[in-house]
Amino acid sequence: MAVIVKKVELNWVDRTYVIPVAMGMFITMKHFLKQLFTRSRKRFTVQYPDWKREPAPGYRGLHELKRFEDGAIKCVACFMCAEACPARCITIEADEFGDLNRTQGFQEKRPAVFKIDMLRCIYCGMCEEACPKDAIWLRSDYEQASYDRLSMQFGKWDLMNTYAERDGKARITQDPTPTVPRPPLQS
Amino acid sequence: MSMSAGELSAILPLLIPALGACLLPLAALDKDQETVKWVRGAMFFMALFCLAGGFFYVTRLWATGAQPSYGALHMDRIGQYAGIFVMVAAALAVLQLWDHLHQEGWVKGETLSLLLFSVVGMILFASAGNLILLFLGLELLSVPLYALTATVRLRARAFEGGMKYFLTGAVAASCFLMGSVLLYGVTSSLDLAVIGRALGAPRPDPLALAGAALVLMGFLFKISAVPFHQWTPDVYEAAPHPISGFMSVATKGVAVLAFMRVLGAGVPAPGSLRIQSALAVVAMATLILGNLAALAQTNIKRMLAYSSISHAGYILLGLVAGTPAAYSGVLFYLLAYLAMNMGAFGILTALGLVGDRTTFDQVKGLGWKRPDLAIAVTLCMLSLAGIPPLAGFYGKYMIFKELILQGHVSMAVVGVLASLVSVYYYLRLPVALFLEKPSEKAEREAAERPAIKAPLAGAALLVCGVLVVAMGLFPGTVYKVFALRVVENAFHFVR
Amino acid sequence: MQPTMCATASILHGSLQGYVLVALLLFVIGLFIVLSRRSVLIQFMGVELMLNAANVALLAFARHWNGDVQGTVFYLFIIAVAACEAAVGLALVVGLFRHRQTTDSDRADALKL
Amino acid sequence: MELLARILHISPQTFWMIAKVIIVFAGPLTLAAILTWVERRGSAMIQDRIGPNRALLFGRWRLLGLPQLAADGIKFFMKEDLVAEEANNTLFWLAPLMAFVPAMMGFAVIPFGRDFTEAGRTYSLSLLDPGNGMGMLYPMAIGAVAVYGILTASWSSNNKWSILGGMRASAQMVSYEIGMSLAVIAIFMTTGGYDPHQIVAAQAKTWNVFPHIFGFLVFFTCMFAETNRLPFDFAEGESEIVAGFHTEYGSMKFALLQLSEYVHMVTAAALIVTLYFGGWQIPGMAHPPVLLSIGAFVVKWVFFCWVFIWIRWTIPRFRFDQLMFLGWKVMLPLSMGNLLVHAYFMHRWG
Amino acid sequence: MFLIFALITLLGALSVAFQKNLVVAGLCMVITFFGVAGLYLLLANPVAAALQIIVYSGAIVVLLLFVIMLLSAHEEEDAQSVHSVQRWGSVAAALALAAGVVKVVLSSGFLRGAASGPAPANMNLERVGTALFAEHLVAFEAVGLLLLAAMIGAVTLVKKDL
Amino acid sequence: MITPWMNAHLLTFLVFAPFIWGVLLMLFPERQAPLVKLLAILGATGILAIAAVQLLRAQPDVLGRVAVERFHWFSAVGIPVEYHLSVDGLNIWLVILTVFLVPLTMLGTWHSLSHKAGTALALFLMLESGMLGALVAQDLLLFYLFWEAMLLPMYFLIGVWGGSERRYAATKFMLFTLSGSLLWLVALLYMAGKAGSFSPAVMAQAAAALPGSAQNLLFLAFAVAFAIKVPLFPLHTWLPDAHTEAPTAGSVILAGVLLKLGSYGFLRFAIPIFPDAALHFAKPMAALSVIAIVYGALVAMMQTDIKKLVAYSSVSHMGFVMLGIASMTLIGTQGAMLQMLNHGISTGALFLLVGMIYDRAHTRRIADFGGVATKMPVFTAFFLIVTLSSIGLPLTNGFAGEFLILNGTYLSGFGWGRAMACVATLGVLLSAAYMLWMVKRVFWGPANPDPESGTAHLHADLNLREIAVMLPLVALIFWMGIHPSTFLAHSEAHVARALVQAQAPAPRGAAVLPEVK
Repeated sequence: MAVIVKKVELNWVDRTYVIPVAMGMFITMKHFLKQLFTRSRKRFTVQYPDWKREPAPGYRGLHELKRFEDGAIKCVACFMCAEACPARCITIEADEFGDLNRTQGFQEKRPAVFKIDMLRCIYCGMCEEACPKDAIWLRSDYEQASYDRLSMQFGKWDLMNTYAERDGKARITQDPTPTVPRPPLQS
Repeated sequence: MSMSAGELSAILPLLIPALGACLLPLAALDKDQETVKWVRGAMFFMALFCLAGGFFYVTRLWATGAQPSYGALHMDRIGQYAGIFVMVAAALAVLQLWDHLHQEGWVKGETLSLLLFSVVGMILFASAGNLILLFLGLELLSVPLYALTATVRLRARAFEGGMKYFLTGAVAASCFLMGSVLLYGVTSSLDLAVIGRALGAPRPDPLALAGAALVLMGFLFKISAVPFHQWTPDVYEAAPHPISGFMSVATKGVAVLAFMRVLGAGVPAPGSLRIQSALAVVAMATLILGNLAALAQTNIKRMLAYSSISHAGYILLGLVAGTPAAYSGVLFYLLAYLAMNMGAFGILTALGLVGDRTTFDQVKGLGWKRPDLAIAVTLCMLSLAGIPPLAGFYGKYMIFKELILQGHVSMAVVGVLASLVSVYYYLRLPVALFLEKPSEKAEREAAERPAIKAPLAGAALLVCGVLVVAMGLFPGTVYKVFALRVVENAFHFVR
Repeated sequence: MQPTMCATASILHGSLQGYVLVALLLFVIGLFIVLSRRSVLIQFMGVELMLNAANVALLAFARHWNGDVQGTVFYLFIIAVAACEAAVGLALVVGLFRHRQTTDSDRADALKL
Repeated sequence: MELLARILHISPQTFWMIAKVIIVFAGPLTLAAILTWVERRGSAMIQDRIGPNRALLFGRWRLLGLPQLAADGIKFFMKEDLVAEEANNTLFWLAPLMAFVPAMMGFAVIPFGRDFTEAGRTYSLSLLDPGNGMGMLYPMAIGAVAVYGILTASWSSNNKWSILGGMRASAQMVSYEIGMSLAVIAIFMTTGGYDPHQIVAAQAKTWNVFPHIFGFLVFFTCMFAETNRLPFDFAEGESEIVAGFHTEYGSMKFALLQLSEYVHMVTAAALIVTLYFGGWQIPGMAHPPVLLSIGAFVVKWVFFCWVFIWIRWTIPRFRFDQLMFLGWKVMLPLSMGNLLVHAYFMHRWG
Repeated sequence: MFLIFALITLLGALSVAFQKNLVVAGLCMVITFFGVAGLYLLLANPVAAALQIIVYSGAIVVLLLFVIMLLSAHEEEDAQSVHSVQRWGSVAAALALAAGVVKVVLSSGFLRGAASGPAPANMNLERVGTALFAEHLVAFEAVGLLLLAAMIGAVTLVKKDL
Repeated sequence: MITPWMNAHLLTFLVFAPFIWGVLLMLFPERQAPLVKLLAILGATGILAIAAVQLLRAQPDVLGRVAVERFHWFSAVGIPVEYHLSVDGLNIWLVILTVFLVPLTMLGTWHSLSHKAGTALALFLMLESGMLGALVAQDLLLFYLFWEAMLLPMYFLIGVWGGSERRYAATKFMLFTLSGSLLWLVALLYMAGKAGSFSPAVMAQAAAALPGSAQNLLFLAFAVAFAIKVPLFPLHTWLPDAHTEAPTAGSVILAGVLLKLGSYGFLRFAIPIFPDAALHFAKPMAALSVIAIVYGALVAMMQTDIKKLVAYSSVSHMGFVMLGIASMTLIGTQGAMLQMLNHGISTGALFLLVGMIYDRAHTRRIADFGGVATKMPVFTAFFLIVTLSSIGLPLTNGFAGEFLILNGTYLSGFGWGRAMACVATLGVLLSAAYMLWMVKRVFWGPANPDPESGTAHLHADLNLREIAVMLPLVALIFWMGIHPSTFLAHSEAHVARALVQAQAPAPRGAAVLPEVK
């Protein structure tokens, strides 16, 4: 969908810049004066910590690592997200659990470590796009700030638990034994 | 604030080329100058027209004998002589440039403009009566030349030569400036005459001597005398041929004229005696080194550059002799030098030697193809070598004779031996032109290249040849009409 | 001994001698830069220093001659000339660099005997 | 004055000098600091926002967001001082100073009030007394040097964007200085002198802005270029070159760089007022009281500071070629024309 | 004061001479120019001092630094061959010259006899301007031509599509 | 209308007509070479006719001059330079010799100039101009100008139309000659400064006032320049190269006229201006001449190339000329005058003959020939006559000149004069040896059997044109041998005058002035 940009031809009055600038200044002054005599509560500004806006549905906030109903992580440590990440902020260490193969369908791996460096992350959503298991989602949480760098390193449990409360799930701190059969891999 | 007629007439010879120099870039703004021939033609015509205007104006001044001045600008005989000299050289250079630039494929009006600026600077330099104007003239003549050296940007060596010229030239200009400041400091005046008188004092201050030495350095650089000559071959090689010719002729000539004015301003006295002996040493070194180095060259332009260094030596010898007669001899020499050196450089363009292909190998056997040009350049070369009865001989004759009369026989002997050496390398060009067969490679290349047409450069070269012969046949007239009048009218110390 | 001491003292206190000495030393340093450095740009700076040295001497002399205004006028012209030289010189440096990718004057050696 | 001096056991001149130094340094600096707040608040209002209002004084008073100033200051002091590994350390440290000091120095010649005489002594209200021979050349010289702060900062960061910013800044400064100087020279010409005091005194009847309207336009525009303010902030044009010359800067060094820009702005405003708007003159009052004259100056001065901010939030940044076009092909001819026209009229009637 | 400014000037110049880095050398030039401007102030010539800063520091060195940055030639290139002869030769020559300069200055009777007369009034623009346009009009015009020539020259040399 | 003008400006016409004619000839295109040759010969013959008729018919004035032109030319740097030409007894025969040799040479070398004949002939005519100018110039600067102007055409004649080593030979010729003349120029200018004039007479007065050592130095500067041209013994090395490499015409003119200018310079300028110094140096000069005679002859004997042999014989013969001059006696000097003409005729003829055989055989090596007489009897006859003249057989011109010279040397004032005369006589013997030996090897005996040899290529004897060239030369050889006083009569007074100046301080020499008639 190409946008056709029309080249603006300036006439000589415009090219002196003086009158257009004066007009522009007049406009800005109008805004200024209007704001000057408007009470701050009536302005458009959302006064953030006090008021918060619900992000739009497509908003890409903090990641969540999805889990199955039995609480086991959906991620299969395929490294696709890590590869896709332009900021190289995802660190994964895979963990094999072959003996549970039958209950797990064909899944053989899960992340032992899944770490996102939130100082690096640019919230582009590429990991979400890349994930074959829909295991990683970018959701609405945008308030991540901390006083040190270390606490911006989000680990596997942080990522799984961030939205737990909001979604009504339990916080977990270790991989549960899978009980529910997994859907087979699409070829 | 209006100008009197005299003041106007003093400044007009500068004004006409200056006007042309300012207007030419406007003509050059036309983007079609590469493609449309008449635009180019108009630019060149304009440059020639300005030069001709200036020339006729100055010659009229010369004929009437008026010597107007405007402030510190003295359009006296020296200035007028410089005007005639420079404008003729520039006109010849413009004619050659037309062909040369077309051969190089780099026809730009700015080149002409810079040339005209340089012309203005040169006349200013030679007619300056105080240190400020002298310095400004020096800069106004050199700054465009720095740019002109590198003007054909397609050539790889152009910028290198320009850079070298610039650095050395700027250092020399700084030295000149420092010297003039010291002179100003000691005498509290910028006027050359006052300074000259002060320097003539029986025991000049060491500071004044240092200043004089520094100023001398500046001049010697422009004359390209020996310790300050290293730039010459490189720059001449890098510059477009006509510009090299113009530089070698006009810069040197004007520097000599200005130097004569400075020397002439001071009555010869102990101070100037030291300058004379310093000059003598420099002249000797210049002669010897210039000639010997020229022997070793394989490139015509470099050979001509060293030859121009050696000619600086002859001219300096004339200044060493230091009498009015010697000065007039130098002035004659300059005229001869103008004709013969412009001709010598002209052959390069006339034969269409583009870029760096200016070695002797490139011209082998070409003489039989263009005998008229070759004969003209042979005459110029023989004249450069000082073989009678061509113009160059009389210049040397006058200088040597004054030198001998002043008792500097040994210097004359060295000069004569130097010119003997010079015969060898000057003959190399006629030898290559006539006596040698072109190498097969050169013939093949010549067959591949389109035929070279250089009518204007050829005409300029022929004019030079005719001038060389004419000055050889009527040296007395030329001497009387040009050289002698300067000395009679401009120097007040004629004895 | 005494005159030398005297001279030293007057130089240190900024007599004309002192200014001229500073100017000439500056000049020598500029010359030294041009001679010893290889980068064209630094050599260029050396040239500017030399011009400046001339300026210092010039104004010192002008002051010595009872604030002679000619000196300042000359100074103005010198500044203009320095600007011109800067323009052309730097243009040459840029052009040279385009051709040869260096500003080292030792490497600009295509033109030799 | 005498009295105060006697109390402090110093001569009145020394006292007055000290006082002036304090005033001259404190005044612009304070104003610059306040301007950072004004800029934020003003821009917010122009863009229909509120602007900073979170910092509370003692956790209670909001004061229209003014405590943000203090908070910022404290933050700058507390932040980690990062120096890029490949940066030239010394110059990296020096650069903010080199930017800041000339910015502060420029104000020294501005007369910010009427001269007054007390006990036979004339006290002039500018740091450098009139007749020092530098006059208006002084701020121009200082302005010319200001670019070194930016250049040094940009180069010493050893960052591509920074160097680009520095190059743009240098080209821009050099280009606009010419038009500016020519505009100012026209004023020198009509005034018959170039001392700021003289210039202000000559505006008793008419402010220079009326005869010199084109010169004013040029000078005004050039001031934006010289202060690196929008629409000419090419040294830091963040849409193209990140943050330009101060990309690598943080903490107090960044603060200094930022502050120097504001100080520049303050000085520029003072210059505009002095040159074109009659300085401390009040229309219709031949000899205003000293304090009133100071007041008049301050009012004009603050107004022009505001104009700087106002324009910043009105006009988008130029493109670099437009900048050069404007500088060389509009401003320069305009100021030259201005000069010539004035010269002609002076020749005709003056 | 003289001593301070003189030292600033000379040390600045010396550091230009020995500075490897082109940009730093340029900044040292600025320091030198400030020293020189200070000397001009001491010489009762504030006009010259201001112009020194405006033109040299404000224009020429800025242009120089601009070119240095443009060419990204920040460091002087290493010598191709050992130029110790040239290097030490120039050092020796410079030292000899400096010694000569000192000798000339000390031996100059003119300088020694130069008593510092009554301090003349500050140079100001009026006097300079009068002299400039009355006596030196030709020179002024020549400088105009020179500037134009330099401009045309520079444009000729580097404009891309001339 | 043309006659009065011609009478007034005869010398100018003589000097410049060949030059202008040459320039005009250059304008013809290359393909019209025969026409150009014809025109050149006609022009040169016309000049010969005019010169011979006008000069020999004119009545000499008080100073013995038959034609004079004199006016002020220019005065650069304060010293007037005169345009002063005259023909008197000293140079009349040399002038006629010059104009005589040029058309003959052109005719004789009709076929040998294969390429660019027009240019070559033009240069030839220009050379004639230069030589005539130098011969008739009476102002020293003017003389110097013509002296140098001769160089260039010769340089190009050798350089362009010469043999394989032509560039080397041409450059050597140029540099040798120039090095002498430039130093001479310094001395000349010095003298001019002292005298305030370039007139030899004035200069002589000024020279007399100089101290002896200065005179000696100046004379040396003059003498070296002339001696190089002659060439005197240690300075002769350019000559064999130049002769060998030059085309035939060049060799003829070089030997016939150019060398004479050196000895003429001695007689005309060096000795009259510095008589004392000349006397002072007479003995070393004579010694060098004797060495040249013997050395030239010995070296000639060793040559394998006919032309080189003739060239070295030139050295030997010019040594006789110099010996005659150095003897400082009237009789010796008169002999030298005659010997100059002799050498011009006979060596010129020899070179022409060598050229003729070279055109046929394309070789000049003596070993390549043998038995030429059987194939070319007419040629052999001419060659023999000229050889005998060169050896100095009585009744040929060589005898008269050499006899007078040896006589003069024997009578000369300085010590060792008789010994020198004896040694020089040895030179005559040696010349007979080398010439006859060469003749024997080339002409007599059986024909060279080698089919590649020079003799094998000789198909035709001399044609009419060549005979026409040789006949006048042979006639002259006999005329000069039988009645030399035709030629001596003109010069006697002048030589005497020149020598009286030299002899005046030395009455010892004056005493031995014999009467010739």
